[in-house]
Parts: sequence; C-alpha cells; structure tokens
Amino acid sequence: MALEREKHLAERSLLTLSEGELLELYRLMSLIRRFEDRVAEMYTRGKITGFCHLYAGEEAVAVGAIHALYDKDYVISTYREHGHCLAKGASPDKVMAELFGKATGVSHGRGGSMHLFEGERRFMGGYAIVGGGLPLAAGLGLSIHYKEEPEIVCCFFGDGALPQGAFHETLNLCSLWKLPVVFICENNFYGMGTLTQRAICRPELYRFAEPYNMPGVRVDGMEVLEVYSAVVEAAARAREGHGPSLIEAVTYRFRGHSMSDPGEYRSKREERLWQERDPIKRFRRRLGERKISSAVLDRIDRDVDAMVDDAVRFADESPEPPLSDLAKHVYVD
Amino acid sequence: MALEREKHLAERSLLTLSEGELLELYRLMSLIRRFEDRVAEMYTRGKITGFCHLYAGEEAVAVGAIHALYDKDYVISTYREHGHCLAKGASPDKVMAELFGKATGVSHGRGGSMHLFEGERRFMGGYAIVGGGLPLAAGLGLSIHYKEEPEIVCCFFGDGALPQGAFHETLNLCSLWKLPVVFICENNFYGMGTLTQRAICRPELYRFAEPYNMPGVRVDGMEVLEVYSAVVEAAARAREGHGPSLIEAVTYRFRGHSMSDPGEYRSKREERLWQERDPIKRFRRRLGERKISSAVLDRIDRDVDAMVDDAVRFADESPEPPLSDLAKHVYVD
Amino acid sequence: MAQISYREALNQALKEEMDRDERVFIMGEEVAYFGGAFKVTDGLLAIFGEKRVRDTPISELTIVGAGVGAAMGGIRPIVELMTINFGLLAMDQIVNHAAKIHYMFGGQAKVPMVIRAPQGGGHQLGAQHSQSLEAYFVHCPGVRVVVPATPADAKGLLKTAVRDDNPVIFLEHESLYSVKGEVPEEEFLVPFGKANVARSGSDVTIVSYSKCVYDALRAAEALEEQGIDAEVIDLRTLNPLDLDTVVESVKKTGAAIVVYEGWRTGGAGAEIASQIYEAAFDSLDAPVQRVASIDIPMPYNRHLEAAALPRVEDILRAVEHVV
Amino acid sequence: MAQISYREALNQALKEEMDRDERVFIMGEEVAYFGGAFKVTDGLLAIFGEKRVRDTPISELTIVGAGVGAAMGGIRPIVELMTINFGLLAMDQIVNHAAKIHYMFGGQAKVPMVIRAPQGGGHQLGAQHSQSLEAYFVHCPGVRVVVPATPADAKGLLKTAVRDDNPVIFLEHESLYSVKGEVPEEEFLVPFGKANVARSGSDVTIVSYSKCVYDALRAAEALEEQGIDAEVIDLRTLNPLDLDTVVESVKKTGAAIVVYEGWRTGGAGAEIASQIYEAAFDSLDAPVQRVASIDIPMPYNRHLEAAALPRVEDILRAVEHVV
Ligand SMILES: Cc1ncc(C[n+]2csc(CCOP(=O)(O)OP(=O)(O)O)c2C)c(N)n1
Ligand SMILES: Cc1ncc(C[n+]2csc(CCOP(=O)(O)OP(=O)(O)O)c2C)c(N)n1
Ligand SMILES: [Mg+2]
Ligand SMILES: [Mg+2]
Repeated sequence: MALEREKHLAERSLLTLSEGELLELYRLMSLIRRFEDRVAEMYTRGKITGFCHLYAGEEAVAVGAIHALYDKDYVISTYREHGHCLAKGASPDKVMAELFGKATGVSHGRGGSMHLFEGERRFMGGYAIVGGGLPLAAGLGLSIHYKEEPEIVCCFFGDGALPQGAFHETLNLCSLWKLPVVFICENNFYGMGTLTQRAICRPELYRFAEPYNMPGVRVDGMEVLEVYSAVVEAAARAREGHGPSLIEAVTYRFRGHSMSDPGEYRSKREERLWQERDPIKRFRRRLGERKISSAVLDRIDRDVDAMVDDAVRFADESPEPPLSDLAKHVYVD
Repeated sequence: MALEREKHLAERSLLTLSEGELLELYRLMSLIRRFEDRVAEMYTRGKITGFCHLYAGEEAVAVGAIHALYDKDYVISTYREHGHCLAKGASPDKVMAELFGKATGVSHGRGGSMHLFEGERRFMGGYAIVGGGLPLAAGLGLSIHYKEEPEIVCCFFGDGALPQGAFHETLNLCSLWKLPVVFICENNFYGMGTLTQRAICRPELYRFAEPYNMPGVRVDGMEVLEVYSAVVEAAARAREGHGPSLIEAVTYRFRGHSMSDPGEYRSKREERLWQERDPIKRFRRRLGERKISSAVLDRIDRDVDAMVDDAVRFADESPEPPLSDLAKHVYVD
Repeated sequence: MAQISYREALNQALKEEMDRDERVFIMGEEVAYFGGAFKVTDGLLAIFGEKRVRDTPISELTIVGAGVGAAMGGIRPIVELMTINFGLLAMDQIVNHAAKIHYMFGGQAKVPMVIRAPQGGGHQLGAQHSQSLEAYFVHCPGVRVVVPATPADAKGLLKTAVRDDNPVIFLEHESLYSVKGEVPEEEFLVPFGKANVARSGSDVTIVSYSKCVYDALRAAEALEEQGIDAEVIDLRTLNPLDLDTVVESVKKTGAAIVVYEGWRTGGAGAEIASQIYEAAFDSLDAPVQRVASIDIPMPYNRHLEAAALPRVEDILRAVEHVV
Repeated sequence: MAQISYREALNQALKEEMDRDERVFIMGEEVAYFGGAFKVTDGLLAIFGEKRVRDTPISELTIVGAGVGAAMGGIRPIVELMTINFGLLAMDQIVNHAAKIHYMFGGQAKVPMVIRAPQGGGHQLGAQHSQSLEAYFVHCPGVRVVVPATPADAKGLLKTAVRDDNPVIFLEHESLYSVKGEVPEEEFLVPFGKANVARSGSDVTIVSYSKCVYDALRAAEALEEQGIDAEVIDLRTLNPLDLDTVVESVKKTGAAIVVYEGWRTGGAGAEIASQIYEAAFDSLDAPVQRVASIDIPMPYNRHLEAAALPRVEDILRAVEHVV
C-alpha cells in the first residue's frame, strides 16, 4: 500500500537528513505557525483586512514539499499561501508587510494575503480563483521544458479544486507533454464548509492520477518527512523528464476557512483529534528519536518568535504605497 | 473483457429484437446515410452553407443508442448531430429545411446544421462548443431527478471533448448526484485533424469512467446492436437511480471533419479499412443471418431515397423566414 | 413597512418564490449547509430540504450549465455564483448557451433561470475578487441584467427574476447586504425596465444603479448645500434599460452624470451615456460625465482601493463640469 | 511592395518573429499539423518543429492559462484560439489572470503573450460561432486589444504584439483572411495606439476598425457621389485607443459615425462615442451615430444574418443624420 511505503521512506529520511536540515524543517514549521498566530492577532486588531486564510495545521505540507526542491524550482499556490511563501524563503518582514498592505510588502501592497509573490525565490504567486493556478503551473513547466532547464514546478491546491475543469485539463496537458510538474493536493477535508465527499465523487483524491497516466500517492500531511519523501520521488521523476505526479497530502486546517469563518460545521471532537496530530508536536517527538533536545527546539521557537515580532514591527513601520503610484504597473511600458 | 461481453449481448439482441425493430434500425441507418449524401450534394450546390459536419460512417452509434431509449428520454448532441436528430424521430423534411435555412426548418432557420432542435421528440439540440452540451445534459438529468420522472438523458459527444474541463465537471456532478445520464463518446479517432492520442493522455477513453465511480465500456460503434445493447444496460441503470455511465463507441467518420475539410491527414489505406467496416453493410450481413432478404432491405433503401428526395424538395420550396421576424425570440415575452 | 436588510430582503424573495412554485430551487457553492457565503440563502435548507437547496462542487462552468439544462427541462433554477469574479469561468455557458438557446432554436426552448452573484469592491479583497462585471452581460443579447440598490428592489426584482422566462443575471453588491430599508410586508413585485427616481431635482440628472446610487444620493445632499438640485435615477435593471425615465429627466435638467462601479472604459456607463446623447443631444449643454472605477486591477491596500473606486467627491467634481 | 493576403501577412509576421526570437512559439488547436483552422500558421511546423508550433487538446481555459504561465516563465507564447467564441471558456485565465498578474504582484511578474483569435460573422456559422467580442477585452484593464483591418497592419501589429511585454488580445476578422493589400517587403512594425486615416475627408468622420473599415470606405465612395467628403479612421488598436487622431478629425468635420461589428449595445462603439463626446462635444452638431450589429444572437439564415450585421447602407443612413 502506498501509505506504508511512504512511511518507510519517511523513516529513511529521518536517518539520512542532516541534523541541520531537520532543524531547518522544524524552524520553518515553527515560523509559519507563529507567523499565522500573529497574523490572526493583527487581523483582529484591524491591521490586516480583506480575506485572510491561515495555514496553521498544514505546515508539514509546505515545508516538507518545498524542502524537497531546489532553490530555482518554481512554487505556485492558492490564497492560502503564507506558508508556501515563507517555506520558499520569502522574508517574514516582507510577507507581513504585504498583509498590512504596505509598500515594502512582497507584492508592494497590491496583492494582500491572497496574492503574495516572490520572484527572486521563484515563488510564483498565490491565486484566489480555485483551480486558477493549475494552468499556470503547466505553463511554467512548459517554459522549463522549452528552455531545457533542469527545474521543476511544484503546484499546491486544495481538495476543493479537484472538481474544477482546470484540474482535468491541466493534468491531461502535463501528462501528454510530460511537463515537470508536481501537483500537491492539500486535502484538509473541507472546501469552505463542504466536506470533500460532498464535492467529489471519489474522495481518494490521489486516485485521480490514474486516468492521466501519472503516479498518484496519498501521504500523511501531518508528517513533514513523509511529505518530503514523496516529493523527493516525484521531483526526481519530473526532473528526469518522466512527467508529472499527483500527491495527495492529508492534512487539517486548525482554524476556520478564513478569518471570518468560525468553522461551525466542524465538531469540537474532530478538531481535538486533529490537534493531537499537530505536525509540529509530532515532529518534535520525531526529532527526539534523533536525540535532538527540546532545549535546541525551544531556542528555535524563541528565535522564530523574535523574527515574527520583528516582522510585525517592520510591517507596522513601513510606509503605505504612494497614491501617485496607483495606476503604475497596469501595463509594462 | 468488456468487448467480449458487449459482443455477446449484441448477439442476443439480434435474436431477441423483433424483425420490425431490426428493420427500423436498418431503415434509420440507411436514411441517415442517404440524407448525409444528399446534404453533401446540396452543400456543393450552395443550397446549404456555413459549417456542415456529416455523420456518414457513424450511423450505428446514434441509431443503436437511441433505439435503446424511450420516446420521452432526452437526447442532446454536438454540431455533428444530423444523425441523432433523425434517429430521434425528427422529420427529414424539417431537418433538411433547417440546413437550407428555411422557416420550416426544425429551428426555423435560425440554427442551421450545427443547431438542430426538436422539442417534441425531446431532441434537445446540437451545440457547437466542444463539450458545451455536457453540463446541459447534467441539468436535464437534474430536472428529471427533481420531478421524479422516469426518463433519462442520452448525451453524445466526440473524443475531442474529453480534454475539456466540462467533461470532468459534468461527470463528477452526475456521479455525485446520481443523475440519470448516459454519456456516449463517439470516438472516431480524430478531433478535426488531431488524433485522439495527441489530445488525451489515455486513449482508452472509457477508462475515464473509473475515477467517477461509474461503469465505462468500449463498444464497436460500427455494430448497431452492440451499441444498442450497451445503451440498454446503461439506460436501465440510469432509470433505476444508479446514476450515469460512460460508453465509448469506436467509430469512424467517412468524410472530412466538415464539408470544407478534405481530410488530408488520413491515409487512403486507413479510410479503406474503415469503409470495409461500414456499419450499414455489416448490419445487412447480420440481417442475412436472421434470414431477412436483401430485397426487403433494397426496398427500404428505395423508400428512404424517396423520403430524402422529398425532403430536398420540401426544403427547396419552403419559404425563407420573414425579415420582420429577425429580432423575435431573443427574449421570451 | 418593515426595516429589513438587503440580505434579508433577498432571503425573503427566495423563500416566497420557492413557496409559490415547487419548480423553483437553488444551487451553488455553500448555499445549503453554510447558508451562502454572504448568508443570503441562510435558513432555506431547513425549510426546503436538500432537494431544493443544493450545495455544489466548485465547478462554476458546469453549475451554470446544469442550471441551463435544468431550466430547459422545465424546472426553475436559481444558481448562486459565490461572486461574479468566478462567473468568468462560466462565461461560455452564460454567453454561448443560456443567452442563445431561445433564439437559436427558433423560440422552441427556453431557459428560465436566475444567476445570482455578489460583486463589487471596497473590502480589500484584491484584483481577483473585487470586480463589477455587469458590462459583459449588458453586451450579451439574450440575458436580462438586474442591479438592485435597495432592499425593497432587491426583493421585488428577485421575485420578478424568478418568474421571468429568460436567463437573468442578478448582480448584488457585496457592500449592500447589511444596508437596511423599508420593504412592504405584503407581496409585491418590481417590474424590469422601470427606473426609480430616487430623488427628484431640476438641475442635474445623476444616473446610477446598485451601490453607487447611495453615493449619488450622498452627492445630491452635498449639492443641495451648494444650491444645486440634483435628480438621482436608480436604473434597477440594465437590460431592459429604462431610457425614457432618464431622457425625461435629462430634458428637464439639461445635464447628466452616470455613476457606476465597473471600470470606466467600456463600462455600462458608456452605453448609458451614448443612449442619453442619442435621445437627448439637444438638451445637453455639456458632455455626459462618467464617474467610475479607474482602469486598473483592484489593489489590496485600502488607500489605493479607495482611490480606485468612484467616490462622492468624484461625483461632485463631475457635476461642476456640467452645471 | 507585394500584394499579399491578410492571412499571408500574419503568417509572415509569425515566421519573422519566430526567426528573430527563439523564445517565441505558437500553441493552439490544429496550429501545427493542420496549419491552423484558417491556415494562418500553415507551413510553420515544417520550419520550426513541434517544439515551437504545438498542437493542443481542446482545452481553451488551460491553453490560455498555460500561455500565461509560460510567459511568466520567460518564454513568449502566441496562443491561437480557433475562434474568439471559444475564448469565452478562457475568460477566467484572460481576465482574472493574464490581465491582473503584472499589477497584482506589484510589477514583479509580467505576461508577454499574444492571444490570437479570429472573430466575426458573415459566414452563416450561427449564434455560437459568429460573435465579435472585442468589447469584453476593452473592458479589462491589463490587456491590449488589437483589431487590424489590412494585411500590412495585420503584419506590423502582430510583430509589435509579439514584442510587447503585456498580454495582447489580437483579433482577426474571419472575412479578411483572403483580402489582399500592399505589404512592405522590408521589415516594419506598426505601433500600438496610432490610428490610420484610411481616407481623408472634411464632412464627416467615420471611425471604425477591423472588417468594418472596408464597409466604411465603401460608404465613403458612395458618399462622394452624393458630394459628401468622408474621412475614414481605422483605429487599429482599441487599447491603447488613439483618441487624438479621432478628435482632430471630428473637430474638423463636426460629425462622427462609429462602425463596428459587435452588438450595438455595450459594444466598443459606445466607449469610442463617449470619448468623442467627452473630448469634442462642442464640435458636434448631432449625436455620434453608432452602426453595429443588432442585438440578437446571430441567425443562420443568410438573409437574416445579413440583416443582423452592419451594412454599407446603414452607414449611409447614419450619415444622413449627422450631415
Ligand atoms: C473559482 C472559485 N470559486 C469559488 C471560490 C470561493 N472559495 C474560496 S476558497 C473555497 C474553498 C476551496 O477549498 P479547498 O480547495 O479545499 O482549499 P482550502 O481552503 O481547504 O485550503 C471557495 C469555494 C473561489 N475563490 N474561486
Ligand atoms: C470549445 C471549442 N473549441 C474548438 C472548437 C472547434 N472545433 C470544432 S469541432 C472540433 C473537433 C472536435 O472533435 P470531436 O469532439 O472528436 O468530434 P468529431 O468532430 O470527431 O465528431 C473542434 C476543435 C469548438 N467548436 N469548440
Ligand atoms: Mg480544502
Ligand atoms: Mg472525433
């Protein structure tokens, strides 16, 4: 069974990854969690507005997947992309500034929470149309293929995007043309208030890979090493010219769909159950097996705290974009 | 294997269908062939204009499938729909008149070759957007479901529609809601000049049924009884509330994509090979097995000839739609 | 009369029409269990059940297309698009199918459906969530386009839309859901194609619809202080368009402003202005002024967004050009 | 100069630009082996190979979206939509993505792509195959809109489009492919935003673009016999719009007609007319006349279709209203 195999690969990663790498995985997950907590706070205080979708609970997916990539590989995501953007190496200062709508933000205050972009880190943007990023991923893959470059594209999307036509069209095109794309479906069981099985006729989402002649696996999205291992394989496949893969990462968002959703459609019990599977706590236990002490991890937590404090300060002190620039960048001159 | 089973069912149909029914199948196929031949002639003579896609070679699909339906079942099709419309019982006079753009045409001269409609026969239209009819079929299915009526919907489309997002979205919705729709994919190997395998990553199109949790079968679309048998099964399933099915009917269009396509992308040899599998000739041989004499069939051919002659005359003599009606029917008053 | 919100008014209209006609049903993303992303369908699932209040997958093209097919099959769908921005995925089913079917089949088939969608900016939702796209539907013969401003109109027009045998694009403004207004307690309908003179005046005609009607009224108050008596016309529907009411007003005032939230260029205001010129050229002393969103994708930053949207002061400035 | 067809001119432009810049490539349905549904890409596969001339499945949304992504990735796609009617399936990728990406990411990303599509009626293709949809793109900041009328412009504008760093909607008229005209043999570009005075005159300004330019010129000839000297302006691009040339002309003639093939209501003509009024109100003695398709889905019957489209006699009748 796919799952067993993935577990095994994850075990191997735990043994083979350097301590530095393991700590970096931990640091990024901790950073994202802390970042999102502060975002929630800032949202409540009115510093951040608009729609704001937090990634808390799903950290292992972005962090595990992106760690399996090279720097020059592309990542593309949805409106729930703070985690992916940070995991790809964006500065927390600039991401926070974007959420504050400031000139110093990653998208210069034009994008906001749903539209982060970090060209230098090849984070190719968060998109707010469900399924909208998939065709773009195919196109990025095509550009790599065209230029005969060694990079790949990692495309994140939610379970809610599965029923979109763009999913089918994109998987077909990528398979047909053997484009170097790794599709990562973050199955957190809900698209807003709708359970996956009320939206798609076959809730084993990884099985949608079959008709497209590509590998499909389901991984435990609360286990960072499992995600990492699966993406390592898929990325290698893509990089070697064998085409796309579909990875379903089973995960859970700890908060409502967005800051304005109390998530009343979920039971307390269900939430508690998943809190127990918190990817960060789990990974701490894992690292314990590798004899990494809690003290080290606590220090990372403190560093990350400070970093996020700095980010909030940076965002707060940053200037608003000048009104005179309002109509700049509608067209490239 | 699916194919063997379908062959067996077809054998049984040959034995169980009444002679009258068998002759009706023959008559309809012969009518469509003759009709299309005359359409080609009329097109060349400038009586018919616009885009015109003929059904010659594929008669067994429409005729076999529609014979498996009840009169009140809905049929919906594409721009290559002359055959489906005739098989559903539309008057050849009115269909020909539509192609001539006359007021007496099935769509009152507004639709033309790509947009036939026959409400009374529940032929719900030909549509010229590849994949466009599929969501409509879901909706018709939903209306049946809603009204708790016993009908079903039979939706025809080409292999070219498979890569459209609408295919995926519609199959998912119909499966999720168990709508009474039979999807018939007419796989004639080409979408315009593009071979199926250059357009879709898995050329066994019936296998696309799998992720949607619905039966998928491939039938020989040159064998009218095979199509008939498969649709009988799928229709029963839909009618009993078990939801949709996908049938891939492998067939071949004897002419170019449209009247303006010489079909240069196909080899003479390939065309000859398929001409040998002409569904009408094959069915004549089949009927021979049932001891139906060629004389009877020849008489049908002559009747059909006369009918098509009448249709041409009717169309030719019919009036143009009055210019004063130009803006009528944009809105329902 | 009761003071109720635009949201409640819509909800009442839905409930009343579903009570009246068993064929009427609702489908869309999150319309049932969630009660609608903007809570317009709240409570309807409990009353009418899953058959008539249906959650759908995220498949805009096919949700709309299934609505078209269902309407052809004799039932009367109300399809909710979570916002019109996502309706761009369904343009083929709206423009190529819903709008064409009645005509292209010679009047034999009809598509009695309502596509409801919130639209508009002002909530810092960024470029992909803040558009006002009525102009696309105004430029599409075969569909009706409804743009209510008040709770009473929202209710009365929605009821009319449900009873209409044509596809109706019913565009609600996201900023209006909580706006309250007087709504008659007894049953009523608001007909299509009959503009509302929201304020009568004699010096300048301000033509508007949807949320901008409130801005126009606010501008009219400010103008009053300057001694300028503005007439404010709320079009209510863009197709059909009640040109008569507009022209009558312009003939009286001799000056016209069109206020709309869509992008200025190619927006519905260009059409409305053109029709005013064509019908009342000799009454105009200055060109019709268009007050609209500037031609940019909507920025997230609140100051930038506010500057991109049409503002009361823009209306006042426009009036200076014509009176 | 050589007399070549619009189709050949486009084909030359493609070839030259692909020769010039290795990053330029073509994708679309039937563009490679079939040579394009309208044969515009004929022969290019043989020269450039499958890598640079790519047949795609019938997946308009994703073909366009893949073009957007490819452009972001640094190559320069020319995406052919078999006709703009099918482009309605790709509206989300055009309007929500291609047009927004540069702005919404603060100028960091760019989308240098061309979406080529034939459009227009006149061939009895019925309601789903005969639309002229430029108005939708005119009402979409972030994309350029190009509508060439002559072979020389088709070539020069397409070359400019390929070199432009913005998404460009390049709309060809199906009736023009076989039209011939003089095209310089040496390399040349036609800039965006520079209208062409196709015929100069002093009595009335006829503004048009794409196929209707020919109708305008034919009308001008007929007017000449009546002693009316018409100026015909071919806009060439609708975004950017060369208002200056138009206004200069209207100031001279005092009368304006806009001729376009899209539906009259909400069409690009409403915008052009509005801008004329706004910039040259005092020069106009009568309202700008709009000559366009009537507001109906296109009927198949040839007489009905001819009556639905704008005709030379409609232009003549319109001129009667203004001179
Ligand atoms: C095309 C489109 N339709 C609807 C929406 C509204 N919407 C935003 S998020 C969402 C749910 C998506 O769920 P999923 O893909 O599972 O992602 P998650 O939020 O769970 O990460 C919906 C319906 C949208 N943004 N785009
Ligand atoms: C959305 C859309 N894209 C492209 C076209 C142009 N087109 C018309 S038919 C066709 C090929 C369709 O092939 P298939 O579905 O296999 O049907 P067949 O013609 O073989 O019966 C294409 C590309 C169209 N009509 N609609
Ligand atoms: Mg989800
Ligand atoms: Mg085919």
